[in-house]
Amino acid sequence: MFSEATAAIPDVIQQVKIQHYIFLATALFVIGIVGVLTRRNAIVIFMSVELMLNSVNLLLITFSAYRSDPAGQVFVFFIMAVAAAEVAVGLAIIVMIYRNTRTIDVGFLNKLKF
Amino acid sequence: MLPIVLLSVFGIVVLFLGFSKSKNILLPATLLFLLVTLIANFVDWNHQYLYFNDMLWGNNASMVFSGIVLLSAFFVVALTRGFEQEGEAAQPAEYYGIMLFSLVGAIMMISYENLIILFVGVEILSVSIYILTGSDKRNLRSNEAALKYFLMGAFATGIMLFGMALMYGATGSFVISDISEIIGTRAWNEQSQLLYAGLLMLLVGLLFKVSAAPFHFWTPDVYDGAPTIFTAYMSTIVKTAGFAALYRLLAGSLASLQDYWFATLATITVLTLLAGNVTAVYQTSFKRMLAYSSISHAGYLLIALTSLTAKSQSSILFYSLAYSLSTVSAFGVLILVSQQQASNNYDAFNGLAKKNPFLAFVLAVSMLSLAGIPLTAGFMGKLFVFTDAAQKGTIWLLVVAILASAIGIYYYFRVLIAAYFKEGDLATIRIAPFYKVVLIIVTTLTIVLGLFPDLVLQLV
Amino acid sequence: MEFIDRIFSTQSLFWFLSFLTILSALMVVTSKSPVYSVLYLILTFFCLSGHYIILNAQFLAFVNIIVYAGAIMVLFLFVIMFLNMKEDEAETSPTLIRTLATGTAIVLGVTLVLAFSTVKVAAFNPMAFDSQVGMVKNLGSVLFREYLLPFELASVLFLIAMVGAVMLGRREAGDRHF
Amino acid sequence: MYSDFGQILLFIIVAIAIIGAILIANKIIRPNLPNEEKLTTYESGEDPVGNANVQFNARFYVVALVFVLFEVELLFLFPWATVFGRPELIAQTNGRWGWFALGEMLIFVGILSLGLAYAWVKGYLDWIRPEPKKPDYALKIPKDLYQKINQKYSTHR
Amino acid sequence: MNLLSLLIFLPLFGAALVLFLPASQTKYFKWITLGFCAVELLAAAVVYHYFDLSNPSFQFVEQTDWITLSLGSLGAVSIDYLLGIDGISLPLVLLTGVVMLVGAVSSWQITSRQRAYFSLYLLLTASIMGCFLALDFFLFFLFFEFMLLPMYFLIGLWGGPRREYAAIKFFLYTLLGSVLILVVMIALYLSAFDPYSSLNAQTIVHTFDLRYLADGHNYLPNSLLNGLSAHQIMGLDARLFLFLVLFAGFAIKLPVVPFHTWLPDAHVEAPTPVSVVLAGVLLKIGGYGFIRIAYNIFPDAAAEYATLLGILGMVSIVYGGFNALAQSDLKKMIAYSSVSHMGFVLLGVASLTPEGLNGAVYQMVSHGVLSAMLFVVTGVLYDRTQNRQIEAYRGLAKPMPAYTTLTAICFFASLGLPGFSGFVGELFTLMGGFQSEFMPKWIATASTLGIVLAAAYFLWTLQRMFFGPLWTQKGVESLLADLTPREKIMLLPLAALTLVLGLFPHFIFDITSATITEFLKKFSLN
Repeated sequence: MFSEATAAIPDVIQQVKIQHYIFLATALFVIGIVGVLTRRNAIVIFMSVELMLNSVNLLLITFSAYRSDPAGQVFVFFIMAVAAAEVAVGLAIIVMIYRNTRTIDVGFLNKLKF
Repeated sequence: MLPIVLLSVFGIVVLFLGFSKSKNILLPATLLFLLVTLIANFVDWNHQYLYFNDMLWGNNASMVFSGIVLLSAFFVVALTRGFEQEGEAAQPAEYYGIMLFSLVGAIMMISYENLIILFVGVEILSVSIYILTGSDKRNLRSNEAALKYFLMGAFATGIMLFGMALMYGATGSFVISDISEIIGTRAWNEQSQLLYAGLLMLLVGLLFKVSAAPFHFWTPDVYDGAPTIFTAYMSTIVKTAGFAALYRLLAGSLASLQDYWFATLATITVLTLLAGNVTAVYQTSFKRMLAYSSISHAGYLLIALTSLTAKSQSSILFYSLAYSLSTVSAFGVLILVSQQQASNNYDAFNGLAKKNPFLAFVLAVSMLSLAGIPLTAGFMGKLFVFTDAAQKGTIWLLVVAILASAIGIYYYFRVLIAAYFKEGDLATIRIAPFYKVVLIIVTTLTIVLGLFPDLVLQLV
Repeated sequence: MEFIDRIFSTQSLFWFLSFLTILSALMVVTSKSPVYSVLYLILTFFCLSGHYIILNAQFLAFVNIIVYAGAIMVLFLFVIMFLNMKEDEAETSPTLIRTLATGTAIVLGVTLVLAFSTVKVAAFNPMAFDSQVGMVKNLGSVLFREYLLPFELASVLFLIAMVGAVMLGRREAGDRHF
Repeated sequence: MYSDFGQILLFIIVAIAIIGAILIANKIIRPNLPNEEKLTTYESGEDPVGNANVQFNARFYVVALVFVLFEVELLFLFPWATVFGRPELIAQTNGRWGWFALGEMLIFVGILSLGLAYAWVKGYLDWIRPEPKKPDYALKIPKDLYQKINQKYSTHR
Repeated sequence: MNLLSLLIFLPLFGAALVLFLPASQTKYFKWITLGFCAVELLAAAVVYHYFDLSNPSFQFVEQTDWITLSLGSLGAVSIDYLLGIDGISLPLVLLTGVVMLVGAVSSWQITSRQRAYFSLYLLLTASIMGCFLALDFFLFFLFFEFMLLPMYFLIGLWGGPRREYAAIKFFLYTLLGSVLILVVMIALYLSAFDPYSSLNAQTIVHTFDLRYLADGHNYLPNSLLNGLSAHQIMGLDARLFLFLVLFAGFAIKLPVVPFHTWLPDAHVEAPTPVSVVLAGVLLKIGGYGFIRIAYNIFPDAAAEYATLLGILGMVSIVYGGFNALAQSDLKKMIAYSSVSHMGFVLLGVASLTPEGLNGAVYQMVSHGVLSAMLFVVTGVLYDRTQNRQIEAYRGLAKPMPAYTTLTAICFFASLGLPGFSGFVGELFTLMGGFQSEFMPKWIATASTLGIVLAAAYFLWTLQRMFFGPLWTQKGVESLLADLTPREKIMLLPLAALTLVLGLFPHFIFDITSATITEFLKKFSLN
């Protein structure tokens, strides 16, 4: 079973089909989209976006691992770093709004009509 | 490469110049820096460059795109007047610094070769603009615009990244030329679903940024809520950079799949044209109308993109230049008028021509150019874009576009009617000499480019 | 023994983790209180880190914990705490819109899953396979040699974020609330 | 296909099982006689006041924010540390690699520290101190009276 | 500088002069405008003097490269600054000179915002001249569309009470027309090429040069507009379809009946000089466009649709006539009479006979002179009483004998009394209609009804307003002074001109016939 050539290959790659990972990532992504579309609390929406980003990370790492190509993982590294910067700014905006309105429900913010 | 370095350094310098006692130095310094960058932008002229292990790629066209972005930024910055009228709460050094930094993102979006540069560029530009949108901290509309833009932008980024991930899964690379090569060899056939879905999501993410329908719903609120000067900034720079990025993606790596994405993109084009133009008719606020007009112009630019002929690039280039110039001057006039009248509505312009013939003339040229009346740059831009569609042979797209531009006349002329034909009590507006010079230059450029489009076209 | 082997295989771990991931992700979206959402999100991140580990991407698993579970989520919690949000006050999004949105997203998901179910990703080449790809050493040399430019430019992004966030998030003199 | 990761799974399951079993056993065995005192939240014997979610002070936010950004910066240092001194790379480039890598990181850290310096100079990191109001009601006792008393007792010591 | 460029740039220079003179010189603006218009007419006369009547092709041709667009593998597009004049455009250029001069005199009463008015007026002059002189389709289009702007502002700023509505209606209608023309231009753009430049440049150079567009050999094989390729648009042959689109574009300008509704509104609201220019020259650009652009590029389609166009012309004549009969506003009546008279132009052009085409050009010139006169006449009355209702006046002949005489002359000339120019134009276009092989005779027969109707409404109006005892609706008899010298200066030369043209029609026919004979050769081949 442990042939010489496949010795270095992680078990998961031999045992789990890549589709399953793609499905998992897609499911997370869709859950994230549902969150963005249905929730009205800005922070929860933002968390759903983070969920989407994580599904992307999972997808990239999967492809990277199955292809044994480092580019995908480096990309994930950047996504994580950039997400941190985005979170910093996003939360600052939320704090700012809370200061002015005492609410962060996007539904309450209807000064501008859709 | 050089402009990116320069802009980063200059951004930091401006940020720290804010600590000096004399605030008056900020505006000239920023303008000088932008000018230096604009010149430095063209050092690689006539060379096709590829920097840092296939990260940045550029040729004359991308340099001209960067030039347009820098030029628009220059004009917008010139119209800020140092934010002196914003009062104590304004933090000009930060605003200028972030504006300079955001241009780094724009240039990255224009000349990326690796998708990671596109991603980081999009983020740099977007994050800067979230901040600028919310910079009027006490104004609830500005706050809300920032939040909305931020949430929608982050959402779009998520979708775009998912697309990139899928494309990576299908082709195993993030490099534009590699992807193109792999698609060319059709070695991706087995993963075609990944590629198609990825391509679609990547496009959706980018189309979000350039506010194409049906991903445009955030635009009016955000444009309306943001401080006017930053609305001008984002409606010119984000749009130009976004379209350059889209062109680079489609022409650079996905041209051979045109059969696949053509129908989707063409549908989006039609939707954008209709959504932008039809909704713009119902607006009572000039600023909101400009927001919808920016959507409709995204539609015209999409025509060139959808057609993707040999000439598309120069069409997009010329169109975005024409659009940027006219938009800058329209916002320039709007800033002055809305300050006087404390309103962004059409009524605010009533009787503008009587006491302020210069402003009315600038407004007229810019509206004519946006409407695409001959002898202005906007007309030439529209003509080039339409000819692209004709070259591709999509007559129905052309018909929709022409109908849309006919609708456009109506709402662009409403403000002219207000300015010229209506009676109003608008007093003479004092225009700072420098402000006036900028408006004169922009207006002159609009007319000159309408007469001699060759000046720009022969660069590419 | 064969049976036990099969149960305690990496595959089972995958299923277990996946189940937990999806469940906690669902809880993030459906929890009434944002505090619970954050906690579930942290759980999701831990599960994902588990996935990264079994995919041999140890470095990223560890980064994921530090950045997401450690830093980003702490920031979230922080904001939630000082915004003092108790039970999500009024989740007033109209039911119709919520149903429609959920429906659309699910249709999208099902379409994608169906589309991807026939994907044949090229089989890995056992001879050229490098299991050390996800190690920090390897990533480091790729990052600092090939991805030098985005690395440096990321610092510009951080600078923007710092300046902007500090500018926006700071309490102005005269603000009413905290 | 029992593997290393299988062991981990086994470990997790066993851990959950044991904890669950202990908790359930606890539930079954313990006597259940609640009264009001027992049901209150334990706060070192004090009576609990208000909600458990106490509102933080927002002044922490800016600090937390800067922390997050620097933490991410730190992440870049880890892989850097592994490549910085790698002998084969140094050998390949005649020793230039070390300087090059150092330069790379210096630029990155430099830009970020400029951001920190900016926030610092700008005063964003300053603690916003609560300014206690000085009581300004008029005292009938002359001020120097206290001083005299203080002096008196200090000299006695 | 070439003479034709001078015709375009002279008024532009005048506009710039007016724009940049200090405000203290405002009283000279009208004189400057008048001067430039006079020089313009003089320059047109010089062109006429040096024009070789026997040469059917373009003269004074002037060509400069303007825009070159590279299309990659598809070659290039070259747009030129290309001017030239032939027997069809020369009469119209002369007409423009005359009418603009009259309009300038008529502008004397403009008192508000003179700087803007006179610079726009000169700008309008330049763009009209440009339209008649351009030989590059693109250049023509630019002038054609640019013309709308000064016109829009002239109506919108100095017009009557509903000027905003009229201005935007005028603008949108004519813009729709130019959009249709633009469509054809875009369709043309990859089809036609310039054989000589293409040979020199070793690549395909697409062109908008009307001389090349006229030749079917210059269309790329299998391109959209090649006569031999069977491209279809909406079930119609591409060439036929695009001809109809182009026709509709110019028909709005002419105007032909279903597209005419902007005209009465624009005329009623426009100030007198703008009405004069609008009716006198602007409408002619529609007719000129038919001949120069639509028929030139699509001779096959023109022959195919001759009957349709003839019927449209006939409908315009009759419908315009009936409508004129029903109007109570004098200016609106004249506007509808314009619709009717321009119908003759369409009829003549559609007939594709020498008589018809010569008659059409002649009718354009004649109607230009007559409608200018008619609107000046209306303006005279309106200036005095601010009322244009026909029923509001009776017996005007008594207080205003000179005015009555001149009005009568222009009414008679307009209704086609022999001896005046209107008669010749209508006669020739009708003759063309009768002799045409491309359309049935009943069209021309039915069109003669237009003459009867014209006689009816003009004579009836004359009788109602000018004869009988003096009476006005609002008791404004005291305001009814006779013509001032300035008004006489406008009206007398126009009256003389219509008489001269009526008695010696060969002035015009000499110019047109050679070119038109050459032009019609294309159709005899079919």
